[in-house]
Amino acid sequence: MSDGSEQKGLGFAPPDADEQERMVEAMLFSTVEPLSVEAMEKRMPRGSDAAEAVRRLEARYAGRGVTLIRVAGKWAFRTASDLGFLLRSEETATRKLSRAAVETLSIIAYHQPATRAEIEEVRGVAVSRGTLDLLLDLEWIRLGRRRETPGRPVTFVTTEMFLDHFGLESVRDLPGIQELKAAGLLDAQPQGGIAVRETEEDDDDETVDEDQSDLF
Amino acid sequence: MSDGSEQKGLGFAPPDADEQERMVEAMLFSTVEPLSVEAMEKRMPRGSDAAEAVRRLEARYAGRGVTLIRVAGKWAFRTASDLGFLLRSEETATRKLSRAAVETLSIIAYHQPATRAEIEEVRGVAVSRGTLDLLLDLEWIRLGRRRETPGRPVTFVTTEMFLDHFGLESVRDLPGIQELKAAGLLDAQPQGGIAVRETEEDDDDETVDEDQSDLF
Amino acid sequence: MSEEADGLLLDIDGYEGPLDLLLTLARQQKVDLREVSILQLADRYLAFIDAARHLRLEIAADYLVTAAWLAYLKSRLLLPSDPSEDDGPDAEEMAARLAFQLRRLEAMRGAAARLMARDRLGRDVFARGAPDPLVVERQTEWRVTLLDLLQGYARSSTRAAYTPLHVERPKIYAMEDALRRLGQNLGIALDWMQIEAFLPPDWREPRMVRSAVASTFAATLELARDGALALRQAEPFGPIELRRISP
Repeated sequence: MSDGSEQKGLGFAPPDADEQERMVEAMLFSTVEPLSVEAMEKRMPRGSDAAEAVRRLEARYAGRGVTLIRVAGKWAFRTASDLGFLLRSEETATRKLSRAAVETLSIIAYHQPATRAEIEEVRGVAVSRGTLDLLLDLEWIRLGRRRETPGRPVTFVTTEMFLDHFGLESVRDLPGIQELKAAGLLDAQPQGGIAVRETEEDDDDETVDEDQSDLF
Repeated sequence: MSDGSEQKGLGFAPPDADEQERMVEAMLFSTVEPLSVEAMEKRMPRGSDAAEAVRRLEARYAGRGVTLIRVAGKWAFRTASDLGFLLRSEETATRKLSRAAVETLSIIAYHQPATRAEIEEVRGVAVSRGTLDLLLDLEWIRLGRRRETPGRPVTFVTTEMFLDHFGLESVRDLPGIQELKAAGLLDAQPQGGIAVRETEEDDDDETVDEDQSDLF
Repeated sequence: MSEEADGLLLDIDGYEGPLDLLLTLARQQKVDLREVSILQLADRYLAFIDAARHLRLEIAADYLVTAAWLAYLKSRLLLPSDPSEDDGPDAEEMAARLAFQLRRLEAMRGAAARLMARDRLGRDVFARGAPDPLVVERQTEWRVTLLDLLQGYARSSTRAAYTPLHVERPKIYAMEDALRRLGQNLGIALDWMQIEAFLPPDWREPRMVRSAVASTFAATLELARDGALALRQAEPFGPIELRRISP
């Protein structure tokens, strides 16, 4: 506003401080990107002092539901961080697990600890990374001990959460092959005969904390 | 807040009035679409009174660079209209609507629900398919209920986006609608004047989307 | 250009239909639309259309229909109404109806102009430029039952038991091939020759030979029936011989 008087001399008085604050408020509200003081001043009537207007506006919005913040030397309105929860809504959707995921999970349950190669052998198709990630995410499976065979592949085992979800006391409660057959779930005797292996539930999760990304 | 004491009894006191005002402010600031009091209250802690918070907020923003306006019974922050000159940029130049589009829109707005035949009756000329398509595309009009007269013609009504665009609280606030009504100019009139000849100007694009072609 | 046209641009394209043209003409009477003289208006409209026709301008049919209607209305308005004769709507009513249409169109035009002059979103007033999107946290509840699990296991462990059966189709020497080959080579059989001489040389495998013999034999029967060759077999299971029959 240093040149305010000069402007006045020309008959173009800059708007008063309240008006300038309104202008800055409207600009900052409607802009897509944060605005610099210079950019705002350029659009305001000559003789305006955008920096001062921003200072006043910042004070006005202090502690409000929306506050004025400085981003890389520019200004922008942002929702007060403590109110972020209002901008969030929760939706629960029920979804069916994919066939691949159900089969993979069941193979791990029956064969645990099972390596990826073993799962693939039973299913006859490659197991996608996404399927294992989803099951790990749901915490229905976790990483077990590495198999002491060449390449030391990781194994997968089921979790407590898995037992909880399916209402099982232990994996030994899973019906055996003969029972599945009796229930009409198995139509043919699979080659090689699959038995439910005794699981070693006390396997410790020594490998769990390893970075998982290189495991698959 | 009528049930505030009840909530307090349960140990969940709703936030105080200032805090509720901040919440409503944050929600309204964060969206482009108008929000209803109910929608806001749903997201606020139990026992909140969004309507009261909006009243307080409206008063706080009166005369500011950004003001709270009512659109279709909902609330939205919009820049003050006297500051439009600061905010207008080359890109925001609104598309100029044809005279036919403007008149068709107005007839639908003032006469809604209006059938195509009624629009044509007022203008004395056939309404082109393109004009209705454009207005539907802008989402300023939408299909209303079919009229229960022979042929069950579809009707057109204006949308919330229409109200928002023209800053109207409801269609009752359309400029001059009371005078037009009082003068009987919005009444349906018996046939007998200049009839609109059935035109088949847009036969060529009849096949574009079959499901719509029988609507207009 | 006739005087009645009153300096109006004789450009039909400039009007949005006959009602628009009538409204423009009515406004030129410079009176309140409620007092517009329909008779005078009809005259001016008809004069306008006449002038346009005189200039051989193309006039859309609805302008002409309206002209005819106005001419009729005018005649009805000029003639004293005969109460004993009831033919169609009363002329005064028709005129009033037209006056109403003109007033209504003008009113809607005025309303449209006021509507468009309002402060408009995106032109005069603006919404928040950088809204905070509402974050929708989707919690997915996966629905899997123990039965799904068991069925899944059953499915995957029985799948290995079934390898798809690929039945390889045996190579068959088609009858058409045999006919073609015989036809091409029959010229050499001026004397009796054993049928084996006509077998495809590259069909050596026993099963393939069997197929080739069968098809070739069937082909010789076909040609024998047509009278193209003669066949003979000296004894049961003896060699089959064939010879061309000269035409």
